[in-house]
Amino acid sequence: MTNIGVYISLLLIFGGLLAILIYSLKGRDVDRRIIFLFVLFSVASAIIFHIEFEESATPIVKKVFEFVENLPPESKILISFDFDPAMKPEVHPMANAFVRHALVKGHKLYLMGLWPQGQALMTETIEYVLKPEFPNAVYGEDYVMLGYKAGNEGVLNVIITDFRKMYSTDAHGTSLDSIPLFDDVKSAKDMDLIFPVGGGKPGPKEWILFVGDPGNVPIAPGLAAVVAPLIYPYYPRQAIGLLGGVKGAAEYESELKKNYKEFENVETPALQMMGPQTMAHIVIMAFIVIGNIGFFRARRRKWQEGN
Amino acid sequence: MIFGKSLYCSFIIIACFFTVATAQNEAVATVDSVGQILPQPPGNIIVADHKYDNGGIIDIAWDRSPDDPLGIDGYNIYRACGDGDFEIVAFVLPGGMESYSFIDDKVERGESYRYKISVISSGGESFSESSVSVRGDWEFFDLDKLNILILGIIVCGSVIGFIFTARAGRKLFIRKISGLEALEEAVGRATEMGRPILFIPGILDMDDVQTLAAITILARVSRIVADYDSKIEMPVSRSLVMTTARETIKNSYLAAGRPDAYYDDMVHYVTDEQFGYVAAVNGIMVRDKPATCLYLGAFFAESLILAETGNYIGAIQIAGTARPGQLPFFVAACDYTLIGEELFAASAYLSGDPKQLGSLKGQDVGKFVAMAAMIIGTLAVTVVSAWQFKFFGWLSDLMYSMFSTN
Amino acid sequence: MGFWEQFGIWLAALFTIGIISFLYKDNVLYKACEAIFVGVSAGYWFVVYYWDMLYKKFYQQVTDPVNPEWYPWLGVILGVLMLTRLSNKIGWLSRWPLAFVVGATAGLYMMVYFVSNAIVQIQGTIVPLAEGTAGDIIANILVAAGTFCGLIYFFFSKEHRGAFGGAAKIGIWFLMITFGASFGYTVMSRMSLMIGRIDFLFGRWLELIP
Amino acid sequence: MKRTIPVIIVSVVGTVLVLSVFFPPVQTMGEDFSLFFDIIAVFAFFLGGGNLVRIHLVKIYRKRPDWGFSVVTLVGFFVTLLVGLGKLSVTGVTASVTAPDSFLQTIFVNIITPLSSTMYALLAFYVASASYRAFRAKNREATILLIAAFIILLGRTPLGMKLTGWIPEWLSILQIPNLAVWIMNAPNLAGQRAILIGVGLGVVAMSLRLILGMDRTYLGSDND
Repeated sequence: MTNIGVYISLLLIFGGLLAILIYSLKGRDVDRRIIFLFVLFSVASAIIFHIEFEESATPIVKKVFEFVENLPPESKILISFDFDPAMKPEVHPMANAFVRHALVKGHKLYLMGLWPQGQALMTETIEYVLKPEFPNAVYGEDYVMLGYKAGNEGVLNVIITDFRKMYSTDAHGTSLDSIPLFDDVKSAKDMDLIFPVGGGKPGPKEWILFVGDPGNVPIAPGLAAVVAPLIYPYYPRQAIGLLGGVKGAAEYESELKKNYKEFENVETPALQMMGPQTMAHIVIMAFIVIGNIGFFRARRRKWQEGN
Repeated sequence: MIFGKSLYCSFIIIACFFTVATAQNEAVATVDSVGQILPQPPGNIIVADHKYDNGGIIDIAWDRSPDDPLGIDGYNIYRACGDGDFEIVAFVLPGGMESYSFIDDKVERGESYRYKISVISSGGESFSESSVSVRGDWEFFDLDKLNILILGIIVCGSVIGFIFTARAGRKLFIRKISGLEALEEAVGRATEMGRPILFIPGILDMDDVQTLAAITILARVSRIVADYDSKIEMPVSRSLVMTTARETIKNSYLAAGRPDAYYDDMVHYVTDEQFGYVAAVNGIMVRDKPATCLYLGAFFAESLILAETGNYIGAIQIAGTARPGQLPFFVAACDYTLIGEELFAASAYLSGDPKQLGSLKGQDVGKFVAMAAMIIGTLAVTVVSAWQFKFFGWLSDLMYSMFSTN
Repeated sequence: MGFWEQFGIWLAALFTIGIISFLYKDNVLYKACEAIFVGVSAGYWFVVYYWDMLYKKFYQQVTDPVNPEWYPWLGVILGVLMLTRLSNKIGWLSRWPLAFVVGATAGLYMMVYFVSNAIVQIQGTIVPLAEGTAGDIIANILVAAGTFCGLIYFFFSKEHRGAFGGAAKIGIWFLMITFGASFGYTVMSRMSLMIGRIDFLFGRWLELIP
Repeated sequence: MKRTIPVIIVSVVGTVLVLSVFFPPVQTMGEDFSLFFDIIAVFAFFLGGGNLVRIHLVKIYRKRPDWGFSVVTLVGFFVTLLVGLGKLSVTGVTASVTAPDSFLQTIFVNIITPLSSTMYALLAFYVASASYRAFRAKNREATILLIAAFIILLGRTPLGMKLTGWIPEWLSILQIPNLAVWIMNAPNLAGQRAILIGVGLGVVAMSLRLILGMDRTYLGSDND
């Protein structure tokens, strides 16, 4: 049913664009209300029928994906939830995609956070992604939730020498000494990869400066779009790659879907969010092209008339 | 063989070192009543009055506790005013550094303070010696800002210098700014068509320099409007801007010799709410169909909403703002755009007054200084970093300190 | 869902459609939305100013039982002078607070802009050009040259002719890239605003989205 | 006298505030100014709000076209004032107008928020129509604008990678998403810097003209 909707709306949009192209080849300008209508219709149909586009990962995202792919099984991966509900739509999908990727490869997961609101979102990930999709994952052996700790960069300063100085227990109050995942882990330096997900302070930048650089731990930040340009300069020396905004998240989700059959039907909120955006972008770009074709056509005609 | 021997020797030396080190540790370690080992206190506490402040800040620095690398919880900072008791003022997490510092900005000017640092670990808390007493003093002049003062004097001096040059009667050349040249024509067009001119001074209040620039331009524009006997309409989103704009337009009409043609409602207040204001201005545009729209001042997301509606009604549009984020939309949708600096220069340009034009020439000197500094500074630091050419070291240091803002 | 919540959704939907209908043309619904928006928001901001400024920053300060301040009174005196506009006879007194505001804004922001715009940006350009990868070096040189030419474009006292004019032209090109890039970059965030509204209309109001 | 005193006030206040930056004992003067400013702004609102009411009353009284909407505006204005100044709420009187149970908050959430976010959302449409019209290769400057915008737009869709994904790794800078990032970081930065430096100097010169009393047409002292 929805498929029919998708086809009909795509047909209408692209057919309409073609008609307008022909119209403007006669050198006439399109009324702006037609443009409005196209933008509205394309966005609305993408929302209603869940139109998604397969994203091909840009190199900067692909580096992260491949890094996880190439880690030996049972590597230790830490994900830090450094965001709040306001930033959630952009970056929570990244955290979820990381969790899926890490567990499907059989890595060990350590979840923590530097933002107080991050803890609830961590629980959400565990309850709605981790437990239903990986029923065999055992708490304490495959993943552990350290939870939120106050102290901002101070926390990082401590865990780079010793986790137990900061976290005597996990989020549920179990002593770290009785959690198998911490048998051979002393500090953040024992991690094989760290995914800080966030966009404020403290956030991925602090992870790079306080843990990645001094401890020589690979860092792959997941960032909100507004701060991504500020972190780009750290790539590729201090960050192995990075995910910027909804687009970065969508690319990662797309890579996961492409490479793992089991994720074909999981929720991909970032890809879904990109759908209407991409539709709108394509429509706008189509109009720019149409406008220029019409413009050149009109100019040539004027030139010919002049002769 | 020799290699083996030296390896052996170094082993012995390291072993000795360790023995001595642990022995020393044992000698100092104190045991508290419960039987746990107390950490060793931090040492070398240095307190000093913070420089170039209002007297309310004291800087504290200390060397880490020898136990710091072995794992501690952190440091407590205690403060005593005069001869009073020590009170805890802050807690600092360990960071693996050799020494720590803390800025206490909660002291009273003129009072003397002593500080004590304690280290906390699982073994307990142990205290350092009390520091010497330091008074929070103020300084009359902020030496950290000396470079800014010098640069400010250079720029302001050249502006004032050229004002005087112009006053002395020397003719100064100023190039044409097309957006401003078009202004008079735009007003003329509105007069011909018998439609009003819409003036939007941005959405910020009088405490923004862009609004201030808009008001100085309004003074010129309303003078032209009064001379042409045209009509100006100015909805505003701030009451204070309304009051100021009324004063300005009234005076322009007075100067044009037509005080009777002025009425207060040329400028009217709409609402402080950003998009409420935009909704109303959009309505005014499509209903009154102004022939010319001027958007000068501080704009945010509304820039494109206004400019597209203005375009739709076929108005000539001239915009100007200093916000780089909104300039693209004005450039895309308006006929002329005053980019950044041009907005602030507009009033002087329109005045045609030689003295004010002189100030524009002075501004150019400022740009020249900036460009010269960029070239010299960039070359100096490049040479120093790429070829370790020490000779230019002083130059790159000078450029860095000249443009540092702490 | 209670009646009032349902009512709120319908009201919001009506407002959303009313504003969007302006895209087609000005109409009664838009006019109504505009009238409500202006009236309600003007009242809202006055209320906020009243409690935040007049009450908190003036009344509470001067009537503080422990440590009453006197200087907020100066602001009130200036404010009352502003009201003299209502009188024709002493209306000229209202220029004093205006002059105060103009002078203070000019004085205060002169240094703020000089430091945070001019000095900080010049400081930003002073970097070693020959550091990092080949790409970094090219980028560094480009940024330095672009800033330089951009500044030349802003020169007022020299005609844009000859080599100077050529540099100014390159300066404009850099400005154009900046404008084009920022425009393109912003499109996405603008789209998400509209997506939010459409989501509301089709999702929460019409409940069409599965 | 009526014109000279304001000019003197501008000069004195301006000069003092410029210099205050350099002298720690008076460095906080700027904060005091913003307090005065806030108080003055509230008083100015009596004039602004009064003007709003007057204009709409006149419109209603003279039965100008669309006078009915003026009634709506006035009703909205006074109801909001009453609710806010009286701190009315479901339970009578609330402690703070920003409390969730206050009627003012209800008005904000149910009326101002949807109106203002829809108004903001109009931007999406205008962005489309503006790019259709403005991004045309009319001359060299416009072409550069068009190309930069188009690359960035492409870089934000899957099309960018689809079109240029084949470019080998050592030339990966030419892949459109990378090119888009590079444009944002290099040439874009240069343009921003030039604008910002110009603005900084422009503000200095304009403030000087005001403080020196050269530009005072806004106070109307050109001719007398």
